[in-house]
Amino acid sequence: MNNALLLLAFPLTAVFLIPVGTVFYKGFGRFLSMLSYLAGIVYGIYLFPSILAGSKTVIVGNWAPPFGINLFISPFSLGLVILIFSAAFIIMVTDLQNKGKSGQYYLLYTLFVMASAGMVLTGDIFNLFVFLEIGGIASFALIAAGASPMGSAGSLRYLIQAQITSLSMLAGIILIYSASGVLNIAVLAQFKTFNPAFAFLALALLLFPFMLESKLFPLHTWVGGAYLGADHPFAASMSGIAATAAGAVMLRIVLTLANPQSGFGTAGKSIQTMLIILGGITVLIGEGAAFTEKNFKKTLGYSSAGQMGIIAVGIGLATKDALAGVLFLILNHTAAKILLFSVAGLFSKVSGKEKWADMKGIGRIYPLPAALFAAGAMALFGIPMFSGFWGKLYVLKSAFALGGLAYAGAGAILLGTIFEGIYFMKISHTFFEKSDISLERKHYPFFGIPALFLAAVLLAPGLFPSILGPWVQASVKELLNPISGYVHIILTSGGAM
Amino acid sequence: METILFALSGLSLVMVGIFGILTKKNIIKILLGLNLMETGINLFVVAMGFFKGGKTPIITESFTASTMHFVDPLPHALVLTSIVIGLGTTALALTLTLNYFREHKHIEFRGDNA
Amino acid sequence: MNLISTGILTCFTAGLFSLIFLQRVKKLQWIIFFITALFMAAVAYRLYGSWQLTESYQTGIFLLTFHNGYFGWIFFGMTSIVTLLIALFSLSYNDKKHATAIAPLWTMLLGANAGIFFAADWITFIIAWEIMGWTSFFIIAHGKPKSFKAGIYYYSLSMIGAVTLLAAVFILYTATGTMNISDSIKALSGLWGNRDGMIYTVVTLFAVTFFAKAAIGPFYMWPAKAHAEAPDDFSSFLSGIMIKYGIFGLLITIVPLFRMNYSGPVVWNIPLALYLMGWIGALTAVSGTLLAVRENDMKRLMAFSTVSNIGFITLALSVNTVFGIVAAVYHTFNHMVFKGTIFLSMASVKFRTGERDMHKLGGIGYRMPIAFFAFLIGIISAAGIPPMAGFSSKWMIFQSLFGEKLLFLAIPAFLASTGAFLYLYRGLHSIYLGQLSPRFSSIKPAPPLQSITMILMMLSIFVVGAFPGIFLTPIRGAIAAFTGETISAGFTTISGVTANVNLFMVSLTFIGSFLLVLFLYVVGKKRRHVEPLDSYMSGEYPEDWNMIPEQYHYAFRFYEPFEKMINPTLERYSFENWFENFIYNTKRFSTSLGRWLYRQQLGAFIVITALTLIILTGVVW
Amino acid sequence: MRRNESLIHIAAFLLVIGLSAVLYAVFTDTRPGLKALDASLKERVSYHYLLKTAGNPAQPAERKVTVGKSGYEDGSANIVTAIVVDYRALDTLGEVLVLFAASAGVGLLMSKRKRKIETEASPIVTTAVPMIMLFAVVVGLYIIFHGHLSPGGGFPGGAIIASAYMIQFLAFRKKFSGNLFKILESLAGLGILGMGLAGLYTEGSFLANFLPTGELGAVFSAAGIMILYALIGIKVASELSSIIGHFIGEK
Repeated sequence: MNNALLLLAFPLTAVFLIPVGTVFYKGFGRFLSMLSYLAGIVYGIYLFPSILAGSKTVIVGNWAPPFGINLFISPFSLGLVILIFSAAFIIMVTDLQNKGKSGQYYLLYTLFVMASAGMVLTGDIFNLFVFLEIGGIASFALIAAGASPMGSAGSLRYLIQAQITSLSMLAGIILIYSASGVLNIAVLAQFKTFNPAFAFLALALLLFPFMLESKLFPLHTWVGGAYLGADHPFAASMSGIAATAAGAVMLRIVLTLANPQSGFGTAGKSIQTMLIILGGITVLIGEGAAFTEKNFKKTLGYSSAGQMGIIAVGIGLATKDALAGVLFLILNHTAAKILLFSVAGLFSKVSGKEKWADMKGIGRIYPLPAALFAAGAMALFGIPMFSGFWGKLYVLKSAFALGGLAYAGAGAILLGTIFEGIYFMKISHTFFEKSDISLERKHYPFFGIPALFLAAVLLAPGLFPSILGPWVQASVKELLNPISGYVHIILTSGGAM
Repeated sequence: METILFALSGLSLVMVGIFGILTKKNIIKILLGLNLMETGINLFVVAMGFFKGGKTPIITESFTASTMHFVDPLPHALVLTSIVIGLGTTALALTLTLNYFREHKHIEFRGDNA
Repeated sequence: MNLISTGILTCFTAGLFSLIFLQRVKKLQWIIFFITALFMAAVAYRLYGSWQLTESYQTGIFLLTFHNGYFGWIFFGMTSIVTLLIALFSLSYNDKKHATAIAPLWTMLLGANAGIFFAADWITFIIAWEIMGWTSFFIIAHGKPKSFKAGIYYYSLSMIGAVTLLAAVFILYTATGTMNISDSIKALSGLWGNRDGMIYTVVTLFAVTFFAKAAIGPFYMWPAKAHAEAPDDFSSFLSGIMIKYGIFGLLITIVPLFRMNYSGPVVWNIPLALYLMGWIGALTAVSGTLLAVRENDMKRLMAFSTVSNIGFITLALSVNTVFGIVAAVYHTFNHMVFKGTIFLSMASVKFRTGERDMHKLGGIGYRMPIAFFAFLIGIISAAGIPPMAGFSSKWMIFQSLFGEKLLFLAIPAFLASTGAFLYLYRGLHSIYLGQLSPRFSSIKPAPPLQSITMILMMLSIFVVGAFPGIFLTPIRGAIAAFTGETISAGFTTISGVTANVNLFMVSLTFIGSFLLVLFLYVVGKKRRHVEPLDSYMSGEYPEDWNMIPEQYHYAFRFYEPFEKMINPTLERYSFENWFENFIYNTKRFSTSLGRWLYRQQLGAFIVITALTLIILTGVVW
Repeated sequence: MRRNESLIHIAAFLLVIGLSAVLYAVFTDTRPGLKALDASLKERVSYHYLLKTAGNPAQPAERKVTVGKSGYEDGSANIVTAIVVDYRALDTLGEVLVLFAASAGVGLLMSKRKRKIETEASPIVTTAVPMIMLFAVVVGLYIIFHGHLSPGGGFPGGAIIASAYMIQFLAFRKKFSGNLFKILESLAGLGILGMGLAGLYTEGSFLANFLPTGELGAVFSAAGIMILYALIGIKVASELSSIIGHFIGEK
């Protein structure tokens, strides 16, 4: 039985078993959820070589694409699903030192991870909406469950905004359905021409919640409250997992539907231009906000917004180089943010402080975490030897080659990089500053190994970008030729696999 | 014509909901607005599946392909999902409001955070 | 044999190794640093002659290439030697009391140093440049709050420079289709007359990068902060070597660009843009001098002196003749040596006294003679007095200016050159001469390793001053390889435009007059030693008025009237203030932007507005 | 912060008007191309659902079943149910998960709350409630098990059963232990997942229909729909009950 739906079935089994299991043993939730991520990773890696040879579609309920729901397993989606599961697993490992979370926390967290993976895999817009909502509800609860007393306010803010956007997505879905009669992305991609204004409206409504989740410019106002409320592991997940999934969905929708060759026609081009503009503004606003922010989690959250801005610019450029850069950046951002949040979590745990400015000299007591923080920060703002550098370089190369509006996007990225560099260096140095801080040095064995692993993940593609080569090339090829790849496979292979 | 009327009534409910969300500061009222908006969207979804004179999409003995004149059943199925999602969200939002009340001793959103 | 990449990798590996494993044995870190510096010098030696050596590595889309060009090599060779000497100095400077944790990062910085000079394509150059940026930031900041402020200022400029470099490179790449440095500049010069706007954009962006690194024009402030607050031994490296990366960058980009196919507007036979650059250089030289004059902190004073010298070099570059370029490169190397010497000497003083303010010092020369002589030789060279090296290069710069009849540019240059006497001599006298403060009456001379380094440095200044051919011959070769033309110069003579000078003869003359003065000094009347507080006070005891020796030091508020005159202007036009205001306003902007909207109704307002606007865009698009 | 109420009202009003105006502009755009409502029923996928001819467009004959015969189709008379539980069953699984997440979230956030209720219910209530409860449970079960024939199904039926639990509380103040609902929820969820995996195992596709479909319109027809809806009913009832229980608070 070689069915990629098991990728979703593993976490689902865990989800349903956790409430039963926690009745008997309290730590069951953590154990089982980690086990399910691990199973997902192993199964994903097991599938990967065959998928690299040829993408496959998975049909749910034995109904072929326009009628039923299908999942699409390609190098791109499978790679990102493996990334999501690995991110979840590593976050759980770094969180092992915190005891006393209830089974429901892990249940919700696993649902959140499952929903993110589902968003990447699914090929149906309504199914996308359902996964979005599962992830959304799980994250509202998880944000509020964080230790901060501001949690419920931040979570409410996020809830209201997310619900408005997802309701508009529902409206967009039904508009598309009432105009075309199908809900499947692959069928829509080769549909007859839509009215331009209508096509723009539908696409924009469809992308709206993902713009919110990837914190694009006007929709980034929830970031502060939500990140403040969430505990560190979940803040890392919002930044690493949810943003990755949102980026993947945007890539899929923009390159398959909002592309001038599809039935959405010129509206697709306008959506891409809009993404460049909004992405550029997001870089500036996000990095500017992070620059002024003193709270550690909020700083990292706003920096995440800035990174997603760069990714949005890359998606909007929609060239070979830009997409390669985007893939590099997604990987880099996920790994780096998990690293940074885990260091932030460790430091605020040992020092009891929330602001990075209050953590002076902590790096002299904990040199390894502080050094790793510096490494992760440098990876984020694109210092050579880290994968973020190549990502930014590719996006910039493509932007300068395109010219026109892309210059503005490139300018915004460069300007944002300045801010990013300055505040990250500030934070990194604050840790090493001489101060009279006196803390007892404790050992956190579950911090070091995953953190070093993440640093290696950041460093390896930076030093040898070619190790990501096959995956990046296959993904870019798949994304850039939706009709001959994605659509063709889904509509012809039927129930294969 | 009926379809447009239904769609318009749904959309007007959405607008009322949006107005409520925008002008109220009591969180319960904002959530009411959100629910109104959601109901409006649901109505809109159902309206998009309406065909004049269409019957309930339940197959009976007299069913043949040539006499088939049903309303579109798919939006109904979607709305079912959407309603459940709305229920879940509302339950969670009310819980959050309760927690908010416990933290702030009021349920008005005063914009003094984040 | 992949000598260049081996060298660079060695630096990074050694740096990382000592960063990770040798945290607790600081001494060993410094030894590793010294060995790496030695290794890099050996690499420089081995690379001599193999001018066609090219090493390339395929990484994804871009090819990383190193090329051992004669021009890059000579910079690398010079920096390697000076680095080796500084490393020798650091070895003894970083004892238990003065140890800083910068050695691993400095080791890595050596790799970036080689990378910058040997990069054959822009990606390699950018990589090396950025690594240089962050390693030097951590070194300058080195964990002290005050240094950190300077460091972050430095790093901000560095980031601006890195970013403009990226932009320039990609515009260049888009226009020319090649990432190779010399090819792309050559191809860009082919576009003169067609796409002038684009070329000027590239030139501006490059100018920002390299001006920021070399502290030219509006970026004059960072050396004063960074040189002053950096670790003392690193200040020497910073002022001697790192600031020259900007000059190197100008030399490989803007200078050749205006020498090939240029057809735009010309002022006094100089392309307009270069003429503007000349004025920027001249003003930098003058303002560096003026700012140095009013400093009381010895490291800041010398930092401004560096700014002034860099202004000179820029001036020479802008002349756009081969003679000017040779003069600029020659002065670059001279400055590398003499400013290195001066900073090492001051580091020695600080090593023993722990003081940086000049009015707290005085008479140190009686206790630390070698440091005194090193400083003396250094400032003689810096002031451009024969027989030291600085004279010949300054002379060449003036010659190049006269050669193109650029009298208006020569006037500020003269002003700055003369002004140099004011602050250099003041530094010498305040620190080393005058009355020895009782606090320092029992300090020891510089440790042997430090003394040896300083002696070696002094010797090189002296030898180059007398035999400029030692420097000039390779420089001429490099320029010939670089521009295809060269100038005539002998081993001891320089041929200027208006005259030829035999520097050996000049040196002999000056040594003769020095001996004469020495003779008069020795046979003259015995001098009486006066205590600092031994002064005329109308019968009062200074101690009763809480006066301390420092306040009687004449460096104390020495140029106060001058400062009163110049300060308001400086405050009004300070780039530093502008920069701080910029940061402040950015903060305000990003926090207050749309605050009203943010606060209403859990952000629903902004979401709905965004929705409306996005749909509206779709309608009107 | 002092707020300017009327300003907010005006701004909100303008915003709503603006939104309506741009929507109007979009829908009245006259450029060529498909717009909302342009697809007639025959152009929609649901037409195939109604005809029970959904399947692979490449091999339509293979999937086509005549009404009332067993085969590939599920044989559900209620097409909405067929869509919810069969054609788009993954959505329904997701829907169940949404409710599951909401119930877990409410449990997670409210776990520390305690409330005491001292007042007794009046005799009228205590007498009437058992009858209403019985009625509600029966109606709920009916709705669940007739989901494939008439409007209804697991969600409304489950909700009605949960309401029985709620009115029980009004009269008797009884609370079941939280674990009961948890275990019920999980078992039902596992059952749904098991049904899906059984489809994967027998038919090679997750949530595929693997049981005989029976006669169209018969009570025992429509293959797995009844089982799935029964599981969903249990799950929804226990989830809603647990949400209600959490809102009522610990005693």
